[in-house]
Amino acid sequence: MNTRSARNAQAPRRPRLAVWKFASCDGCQLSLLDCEDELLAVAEAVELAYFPEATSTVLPGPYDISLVEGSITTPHDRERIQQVRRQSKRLVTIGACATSGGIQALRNGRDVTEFARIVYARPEYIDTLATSTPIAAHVRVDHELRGCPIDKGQLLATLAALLHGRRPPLPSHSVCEACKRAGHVCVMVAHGTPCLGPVTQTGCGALCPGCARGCYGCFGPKETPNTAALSAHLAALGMDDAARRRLYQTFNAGAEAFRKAGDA
Amino acid sequence: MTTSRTRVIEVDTLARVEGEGALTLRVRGEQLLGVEFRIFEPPRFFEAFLRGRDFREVPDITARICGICPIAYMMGASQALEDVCGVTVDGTLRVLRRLIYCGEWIESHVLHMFLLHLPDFLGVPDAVALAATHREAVTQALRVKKLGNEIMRAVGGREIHPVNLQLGGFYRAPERSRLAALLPEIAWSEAALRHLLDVLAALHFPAFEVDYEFMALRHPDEYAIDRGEQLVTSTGIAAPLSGYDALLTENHVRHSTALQSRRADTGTPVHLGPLARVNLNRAQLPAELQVLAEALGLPPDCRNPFKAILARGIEVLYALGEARRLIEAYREPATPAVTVEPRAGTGFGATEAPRGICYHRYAIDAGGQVLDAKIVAPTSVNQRQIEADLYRFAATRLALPDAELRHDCEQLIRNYDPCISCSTHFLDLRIEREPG
Amino acid sequence: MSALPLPAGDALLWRPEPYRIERVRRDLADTFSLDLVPAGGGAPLAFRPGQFNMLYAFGLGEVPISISGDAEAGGPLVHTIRAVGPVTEAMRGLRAGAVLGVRGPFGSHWPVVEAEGMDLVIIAGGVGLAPLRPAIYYALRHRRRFGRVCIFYGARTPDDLLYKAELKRWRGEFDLVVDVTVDRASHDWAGKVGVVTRLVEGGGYDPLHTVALVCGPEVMMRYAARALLARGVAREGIFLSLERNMKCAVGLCGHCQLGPHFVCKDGPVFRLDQVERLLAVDEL
Amino acid sequence: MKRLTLDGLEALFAALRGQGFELIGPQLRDAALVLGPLEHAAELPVGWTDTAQDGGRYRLARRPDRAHFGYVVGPQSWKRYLFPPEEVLFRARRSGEGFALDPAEPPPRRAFIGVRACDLAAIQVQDRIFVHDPGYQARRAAAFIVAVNCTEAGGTCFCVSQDTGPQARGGFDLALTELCTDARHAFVAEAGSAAGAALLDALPGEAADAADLAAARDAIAHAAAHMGRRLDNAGLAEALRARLEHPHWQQVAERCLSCGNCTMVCPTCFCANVEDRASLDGDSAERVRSWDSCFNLEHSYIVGGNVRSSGAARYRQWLTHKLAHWHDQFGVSGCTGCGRCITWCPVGIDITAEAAALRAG
Ligand SMILES: Cc1cc2nc3c(=O)[nH]c(=O)nc-3n(C[C@H](O)[C@H](O)[C@H](O)COP(=O)(O)OP(=O)(O)OC[C@H]3O[C@@H](n4cnc5c(N)ncnc54)[C@H](O)[C@@H]3O)c2cc1C
Ligand code: SF4
Ligand code: SF4
Ligand code: SF4
Repeated sequence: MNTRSARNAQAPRRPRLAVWKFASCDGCQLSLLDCEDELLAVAEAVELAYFPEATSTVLPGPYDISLVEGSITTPHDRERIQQVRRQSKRLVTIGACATSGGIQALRNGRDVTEFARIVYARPEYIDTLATSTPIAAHVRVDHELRGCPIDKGQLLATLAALLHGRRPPLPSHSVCEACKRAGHVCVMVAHGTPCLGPVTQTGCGALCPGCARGCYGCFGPKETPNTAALSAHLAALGMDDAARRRLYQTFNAGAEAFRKAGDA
Repeated sequence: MTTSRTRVIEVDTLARVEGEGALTLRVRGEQLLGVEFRIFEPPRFFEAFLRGRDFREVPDITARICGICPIAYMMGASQALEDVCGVTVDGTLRVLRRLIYCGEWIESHVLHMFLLHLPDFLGVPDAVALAATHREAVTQALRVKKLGNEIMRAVGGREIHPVNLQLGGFYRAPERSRLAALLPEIAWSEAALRHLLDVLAALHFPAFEVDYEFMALRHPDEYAIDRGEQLVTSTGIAAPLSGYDALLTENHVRHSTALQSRRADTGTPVHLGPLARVNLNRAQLPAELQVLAEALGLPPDCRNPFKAILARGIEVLYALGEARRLIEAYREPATPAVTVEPRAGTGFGATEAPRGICYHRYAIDAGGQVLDAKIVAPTSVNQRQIEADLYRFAATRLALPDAELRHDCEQLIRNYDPCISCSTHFLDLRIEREPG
Repeated sequence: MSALPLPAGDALLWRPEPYRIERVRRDLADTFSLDLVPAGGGAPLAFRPGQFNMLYAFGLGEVPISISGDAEAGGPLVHTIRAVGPVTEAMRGLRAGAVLGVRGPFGSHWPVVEAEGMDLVIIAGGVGLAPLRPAIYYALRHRRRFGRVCIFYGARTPDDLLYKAELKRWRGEFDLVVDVTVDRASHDWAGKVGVVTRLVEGGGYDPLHTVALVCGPEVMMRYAARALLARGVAREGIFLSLERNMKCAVGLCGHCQLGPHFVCKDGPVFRLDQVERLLAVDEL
Repeated sequence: MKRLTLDGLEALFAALRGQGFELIGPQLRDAALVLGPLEHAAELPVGWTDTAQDGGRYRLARRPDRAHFGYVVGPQSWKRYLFPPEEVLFRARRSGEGFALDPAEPPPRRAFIGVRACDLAAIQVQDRIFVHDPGYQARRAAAFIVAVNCTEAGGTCFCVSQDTGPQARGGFDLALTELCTDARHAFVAEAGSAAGAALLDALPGEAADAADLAAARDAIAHAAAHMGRRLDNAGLAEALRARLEHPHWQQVAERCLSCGNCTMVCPTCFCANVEDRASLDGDSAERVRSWDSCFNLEHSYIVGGNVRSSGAARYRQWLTHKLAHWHDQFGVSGCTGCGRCITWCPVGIDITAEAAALRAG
């Protein structure tokens, strides 16, 4: 307690950072704790006002920056995100769950009526919604960090940008460009391996092609993704409809462009 | 429910655990009426949507069960599916698997020991506050943690949800030079950790012992991490992996969204994790670490759950040494993976996640489509043990003011490093299994 | 090893020079002017009306901003900036004494010297008056070298009119036509309401001997050009200042291309016939 | 002209290393030929070829011989080294109210081994673009260029149409033509600069004789005669300028992924993003330039909207820039006929085919 008030005294007007969790695996907020070299500097630059995974300190809002992990899957969470928004000056969603509903959005394809009927037959589970939806489907979001999980470089750059009033550097073009900048050999052209890179948003550092495998789309759709053209090419590479559906519909199954491309 | 004489102590959101949980103690006078350790992690239905997926996709999907220990889920799933297909990954590829698992142990254990658990012992809210008084220790711990992540990145491509793992091995075998470059940092970390362990040994551990039934994986030749051949318990049980379901059953309690496991026959809880491993597989630790454990205050058959932090420390030291040995032995393999052809059947896989046994069972058809999946996270096994511990522990300290009692109970829960985000499966699993 | 010789000064191509803010003027709620002088002393760089600088807010970013002061006064560099995004927002927060980086001046200029002997029609929309002000200063300074000089200025509302005091002063000049209009009037607005392109019909200039300088939103410029042409002003006498994304200002980043042109170095000021066809093509 | 043996080639490598150059050349990685540091001639893709290139398809194959340069171009060009994918333009620190820039760092001295005629032409194109760019010019001045004349052509090559190859015509320090037959394995070497001549003088080897020169000529002619693609440039620029609103742009847009691969692999494309970054405490900052692409929505961002939001507009920008507006801007075509954009387009969109379709339409 002493240390905390000492911290407050020395820099009373540090921006307050809050980290919120909804349905997720915790990996994205762990990314912040994975910034081993910068963690203490971050903790000096901001006041960790609410971050249960890391601290038992709870300071009241409003919060200058809220990082929101996870998707909305329960009625309770649907209410809670409204409160979070009300208390947050800047709300930044982190990760595929928060930005597109995450892998748990695979439930969304089910027959909702059937699903609901079963849910109501089991009152103890009435707490679960039939869909997993992104945060932006519920409240206004200021910035989105994509990825399953997010890239910690993007996280740090975004925090630094928000602290200093810079535009967060979150480009929306393809993974291919990062792949080429990194000097990887295109797995699709050189090996005939299916790759979602051309329709997936950059940010990961083209990790999959770097390991000689095709991109599996964990950063979600890029701006204006031409999935129809890619799907035609995937078919030419020998991929059947079911495999294509699964390829698009895994980590960002709830992202409109990928959902449609899978269902097409 | 609350009468004037009933105290209700609530911890709405448990801090410094991965995922979301809560705790309720109901106390009347000097009498403990009830303990509820709740997990309200929203259900995510992994086992349901794994059905119909291609078996090759399973490791990447199960990784997403938990961002804290994705390797455990990827590796358990891989081994279970390889088991179905009659493939064993050996030689250099096995070396890489064990190596990346060591990375996960180092990262996860150090995170828990120094960033999440140590603050409890020292009465501060978090590692940042800790850094105000123990800056050196915190920075050193962060550096060791970083090494764990670097090992995972070097082998897996990234630390959280690595992209380079697949059935049969890897997509690309790391270059030897890249791994060898980690050796100096491993040496530094081993030395640093020994000092840090001294700090931990000097902590005050509440006098509290429980007659646990410990359970761990056992491998005939080594301290089980990424693989084991038997499930063993401190009561003398030794069963094959396929015997898991007969050994432990799960049931759903109203107050938690995670299933709780207990012994199928007796209904009693088991204790998984570092303390269980160090107790059960102690003989497979290098002699020097056995001596060190004793010296630190971790005698054989230690039953004080608060000393799990010491067991983690010993395991990190072990994982560092193991990583060093594995890297020194590493030669780039001819191919990064062995071929795994699908065949119909059921397979079992289990690994020692940082928090304890993580069990997988899959049935697939001849085309490789997943028919059924069962995944048991260590936290859902420990959950019942945690409640039992709380019951006993809290009962002895009811005289304490609420704040202190709450703190002590939270600390007790954190002994288990509960990773709630991974408590994957839920009673309404069957709902998802309905054709939709 | 057959590299071309590096022209003198190129070593500084990317490196901003520190300039100190000598004075800040709050022009409008979201618009302000900065007077800049070299932080290390010496004279501010020379420029020609219509040129722009890249202004750098330390660590935040760099944005193209036209020079809005008098090219011949030899005083500080004046920039008039509307806060629309992070960098310009940050600049709005700066006070006198703060330091900005400056690279420039860049780009083509208004043909004020070439226009001598002609009637001069200046058409501005919104903050587009800023890049035109140096041209106005030139015309005022050398008033006798021009025929009729008309300033047509439009803004969304009376509150969005830039340089109000100066406008008033210019309007007082007997040999200047200053005509101002707003899209939406407030209750105390006694002036004209309507789009600025309508003003082109008045002013009494001789279309056959007129040079028109136009700056404002791209649609407004297209309409203004059409109106000028309709009045009989020659294509070769109409000049527009364009805006495109710019990351370098020296033709290296590729962002500002409009067909064959780099707006940063071939523009921003173009003669209508250079760009007319290109501007008519959607999304070029 | 000198005839070098394999030992002579190795001696060339050694001599360049001895002069302090880092050698960069083609090598095998992940089933493709990429550029990277190398020390010895044996690290070249000896006995490999990559001429089987087509739209969206690249496959390596074994050659029957031990040719050291028996391939064409892989995904990477020398642009990587002269105009790198990411480059710090300056570093700065806050000082008082203002800031101070750190001095620029000297460029690395590199020898480029195996520069093909099309890529040599591309370097000359970028020389015109970056004529005032200090970083580029410094790296360019520090580079030693060993060109290699093509004796075979790839499936997507069309340097003959672009009049850039297959023979290197100037702009190199040394140029090699590999002669690899059952009878002999030699390299005909020609100096293109004083530095190249001095180096060549010091290498072991005999003067090339008439037979050598004839064999080299024939081998290059063989490549010229086997171009995988062609592009008819006559009147093309005018035709494109007149077809800015042609329906074919939309037709391409239906296939184009706007993934930007074509612009990344193109040795002349120069679009760049410039980004200012700063440390968490805001006390130090840097400006970073990185490869950008006209296929990106953000490329044409201005306050109020993106100028080119449709895929059709973006493809049109690229193609008309390459083949028409480049002439207006730099006096040359933006395309040297290397074929990379065809091969490395994931869906195989072919600049020669699209240009032909537009001209015909
Ligand atoms: C020649 C010229 C002269 C100008 N003169 C003036 C003037 O005198 N006064 C004035 O007020 N304005 C002027 N402008 C406009 C001014 O440059 C912009 O308003 C300014 O760049 C906005 O910067 P910002 O950071 O505040 O806003 P932002 O909109 O955030 O722009 C910041 C920078 O980032 C880039 N950027 C922003 N968002 C994106 C994105 N989504 N994708 C890619 N890049 C992005 C922009 O290109 C810009 O360089 C002029 C523009 C030009 C081209
Ligand atoms: S490997 Fe994938 S991401 Fe990389 S260039 Fe090819 S298609 Fe794009
Ligand atoms: S446009 Fe295509 S063929 Fe032409 S130089 Fe660029 S990459 Fe090579
Ligand atoms: S032409 Fe091909 S490489 Fe270029 S952006 Fe379109 S799809 Fe990508």
